Amino acid sequence: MKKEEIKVCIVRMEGTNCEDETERAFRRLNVFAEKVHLKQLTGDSSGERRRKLSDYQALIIPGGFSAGDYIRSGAVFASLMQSKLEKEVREFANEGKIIGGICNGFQVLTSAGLLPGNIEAALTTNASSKFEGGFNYVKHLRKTPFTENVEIGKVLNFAHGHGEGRLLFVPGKDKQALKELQENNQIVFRFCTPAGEFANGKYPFNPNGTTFDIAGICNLGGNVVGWMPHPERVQDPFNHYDFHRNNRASGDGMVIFESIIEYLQKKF
Amino acid sequence: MLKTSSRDSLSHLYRRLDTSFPFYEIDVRSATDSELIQISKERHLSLSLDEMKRIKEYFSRGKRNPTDVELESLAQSWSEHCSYKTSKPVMRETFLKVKAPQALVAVSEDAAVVKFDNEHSYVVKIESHNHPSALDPYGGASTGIGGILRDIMCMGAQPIAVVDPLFFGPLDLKEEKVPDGVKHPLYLLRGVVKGISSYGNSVGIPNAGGMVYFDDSYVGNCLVNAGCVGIMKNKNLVHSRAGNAGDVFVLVGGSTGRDGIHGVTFASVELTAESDSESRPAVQLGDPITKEPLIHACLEANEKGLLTGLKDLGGGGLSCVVGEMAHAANLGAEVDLEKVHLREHDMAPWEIWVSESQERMMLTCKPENVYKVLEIFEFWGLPASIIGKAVRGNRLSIKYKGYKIYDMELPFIIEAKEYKRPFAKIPESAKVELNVPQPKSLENVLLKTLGSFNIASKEWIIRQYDSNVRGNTALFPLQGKFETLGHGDAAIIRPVEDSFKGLAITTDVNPRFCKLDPYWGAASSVEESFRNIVSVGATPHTMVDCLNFANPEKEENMGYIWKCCEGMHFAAREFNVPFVSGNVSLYNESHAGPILPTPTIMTMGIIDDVRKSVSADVKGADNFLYLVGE
Amino acid sequence: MVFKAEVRVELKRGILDAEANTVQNSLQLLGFKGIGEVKTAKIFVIDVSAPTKEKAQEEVEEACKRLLANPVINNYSITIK
Amino acid sequence: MVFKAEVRVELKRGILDAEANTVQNSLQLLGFKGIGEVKTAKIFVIDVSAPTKEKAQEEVEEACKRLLANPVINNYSITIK
Ligand SMILES: Nc1ncnc2c1ncn2[C@@H]1O[C@H](COP(=O)(O)OP(=O)(O)O)[C@@H](O)[C@H]1O
Repeated sequence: MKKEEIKVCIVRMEGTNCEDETERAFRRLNVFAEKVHLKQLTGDSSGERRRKLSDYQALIIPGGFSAGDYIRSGAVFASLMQSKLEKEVREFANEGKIIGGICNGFQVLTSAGLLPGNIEAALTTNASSKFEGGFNYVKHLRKTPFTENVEIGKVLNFAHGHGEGRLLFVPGKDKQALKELQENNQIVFRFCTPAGEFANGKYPFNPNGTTFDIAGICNLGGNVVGWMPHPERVQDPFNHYDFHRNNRASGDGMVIFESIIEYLQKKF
Repeated sequence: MLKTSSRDSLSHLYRRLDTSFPFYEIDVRSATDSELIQISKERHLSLSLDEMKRIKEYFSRGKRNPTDVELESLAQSWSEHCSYKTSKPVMRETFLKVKAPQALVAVSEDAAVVKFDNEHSYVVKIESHNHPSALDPYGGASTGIGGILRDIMCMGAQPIAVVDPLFFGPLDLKEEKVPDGVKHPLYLLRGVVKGISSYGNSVGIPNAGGMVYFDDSYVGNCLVNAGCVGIMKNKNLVHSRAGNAGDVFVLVGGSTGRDGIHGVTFASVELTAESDSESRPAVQLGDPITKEPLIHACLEANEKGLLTGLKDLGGGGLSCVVGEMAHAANLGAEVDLEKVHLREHDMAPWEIWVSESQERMMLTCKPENVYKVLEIFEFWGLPASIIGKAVRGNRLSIKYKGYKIYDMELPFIIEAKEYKRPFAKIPESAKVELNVPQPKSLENVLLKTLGSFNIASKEWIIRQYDSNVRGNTALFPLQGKFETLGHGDAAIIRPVEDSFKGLAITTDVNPRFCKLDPYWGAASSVEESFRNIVSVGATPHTMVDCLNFANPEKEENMGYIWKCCEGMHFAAREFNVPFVSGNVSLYNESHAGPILPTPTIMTMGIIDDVRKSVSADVKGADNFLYLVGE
Repeated sequence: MVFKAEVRVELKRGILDAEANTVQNSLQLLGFKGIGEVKTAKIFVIDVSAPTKEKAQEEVEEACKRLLANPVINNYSITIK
Repeated sequence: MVFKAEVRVELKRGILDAEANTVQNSLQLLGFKGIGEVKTAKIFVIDVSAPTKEKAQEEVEEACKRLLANPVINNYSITIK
């Protein structure tokens, strides 16, 4: 499809707060991305505001604190989405359209059981029990529609800010779960040092204590992807903490959005 | 709220009216002076005898007695916090003399509006939330952030950064040394940081800096200041006043409950050992998940040109906002208090009128636009109630369940008397001869210095704040190599997309200097903030200030206020950088003593191209180091 | 009839309770010598109108499954009064 | 001896319980018709070594005052097992 035909849906609800910069990333690439409240998709809003999920090719759940992250991060969003939009979301994914979750969006997709999809997993309170904000490095391990244009093994510098980013599996079955995830090649990003060595759980390289330094994963099909770091916060070189010492042509985050667009153009 | 014991002693002055709800008339006309004082004390009105007598006079002229709603409302409007009765004359004669031609709105509304580029302005304000934070650090600090965000929003601006200058007792204070009724500095600081981070991060406004300062004088009375900057298109400027007669008042956002009652009168008295239990209602918790959509909804309604006025509900709640919005427009108002959406249903009318529940805004619009406005709030899942309208004249009248419970002239309510308080002369300069012997091991001195609370890294705090959300952070507060990040001098935000122009933000004050020499201490606080701004490659543009001082009724404290303000004036005038807004917090002392004079300065700088900024870290071996200045 | 349901949500054994650890460390730092292991739990007290106690239990059970507890990390229990 | 103390911390009446409101709204949105008012509470289960039950109670009482609860906004209760 042509670039002008692409429609990206950025879904939000009360407490989502990264939708503006996420939308801006698409706008810079001249692609139509619309910020849509969950209730505009579920039919719980009036005529003019109503939207249909099937009109879009990409669904992005941005970062923030949906519903205050009360109960658990992403729980309310996930539960509402599952109960009111399950069929539409399932069809969306089955058609090979793409779903991405950034930070809180990753928490939503995991809480909804869409990620990893084949294994039970949860994102829980950081090992420090505190909100962790700052910059991190991740190593790219698997190509997905969101990372098409990133070479395998490439190290990217992203920002992060979250209180619940530690990926866990059901206690007792965790070794098996991790093995499966690796065998199915579902780990997209792992936290690493600036030089590209895996963090090995070491703070601040692994900021939240997540299992096996996992920062992002995908489903078996690779078209549903979630990750904790925020690419949309590093769109320009000057967004990086180290831009005075490191010359970049563009912010490390843009490659994610470029990948999405290229993928959709090829696929549909 | 009356305690039974006190009601007995004054019972002859309270007349319960024959209504289905609690409603009293207070017989000030026949009250003696000592009874007037007692009324003020027992109802926590914090009104002086002079003020009580003014009330007595006003109602004697009208040949009736005030209702509890009216009396409570006057206490709110005349509180130091809402009226600046002590500090206004001082500020006017000192630093406010430096005019601000770059500002569209300065020192008159909720926040200052300053030209940024041809189409945009930045909006800035700083406030204190000291007393509530001392009682409940988490709730106090988070509602402090909530309040400052509302001040920015209500001009029509999108908040883009917050800052949080904090002042606490030493973290290693021995438990035995913590005075009664006071919490340990470590408990307070942790709670405050958690409150600020959980609120600011949830709403999604980056934290651009602040400061943490430790001194024994803050043990009994910590200081929590919060500043915020926003950005808006000039054409979206909306004022904190009603539009025209006939315009409708719509109360939007959170519901009204009993929390925060008497917050402002409480902010105007010293903390005592009993404050903890006595002042219970003054504490509120914030709700960032109402605030986040509230920002969207208010800005959307304003963007669509539907609003004629917008103001936040802060200190004094409804009692301050309705009167001020009408009075600023030279109008009166009629209110139907029953229409206010409540959280607790058995509230007395006076409680509804002065409650300081969080996350509420008041807007006015033309009657024909009301439904468009209500639709927007409904979409964002926020309650909105039409509670009254602006009318010609200068009276504010309120009815509740069919009864008229309030009817006064706005000029009387709002124009609080100013005080020229006596002040003591502070010795010109308390120059101390320092005689420090050369230490044997400089290494030990260095380690000790680096380990002191005021010098040590604040990274553990900074990392709990989100500094990158909104994707416009152009100079991160932590700078250097990844493994050894340290604090920079100021952060930079790039507020307008498609432009490289940036806003540098910093806060500063050196309270110990201000104690030793208030004039030069305050002047040097301004100058230090300028050095911070210049260090990142920006030019100082405007300042806002938060004057945190002890009880102004003591002459020495008043002397410090004067001297600090004069020092600020000197620096502002010589650099020609104006103060455009600010806030005053007095009575910062406890039975453990007064705080150090703390005039917090928040400075905004402009940098034409954020890509040309400078970070603090040395970039490589063999770089030259230069020491410049005197 | 209106029943009061009390839902208690805890972390499963084997899952790091980061908050509890922070509380434990802080108490020990504050000089509480006798404090050992700490665990946390979350309570939701919910008014449920239902024809019978069993129906109320079912309704809350369902609420736990769909929102209040995450089976991967949580155990929960319900008491109806 | 090691006692198990259970501390329950709640918000005082009149203090906004934003989490409880969110739970209530969400459950209603999810179609749970019978759900009425919701309140939340926090539980700390603490191992305390102390010579007697009374001493354990005192120690935990003190911990509540200094860290776990804030009398300005919270009520708390302690059960020792
Ligand atoms: N220390 C100060 N320096 C400069 N301006 C001040 C100072 N204190 C108060 N002001 C100005 O007085 C006006 C009223 O302030 P304030 O009552 O704090 O606003 P609100 O309570 O509505 O937030 C504002 O314009 C504020 O900027």
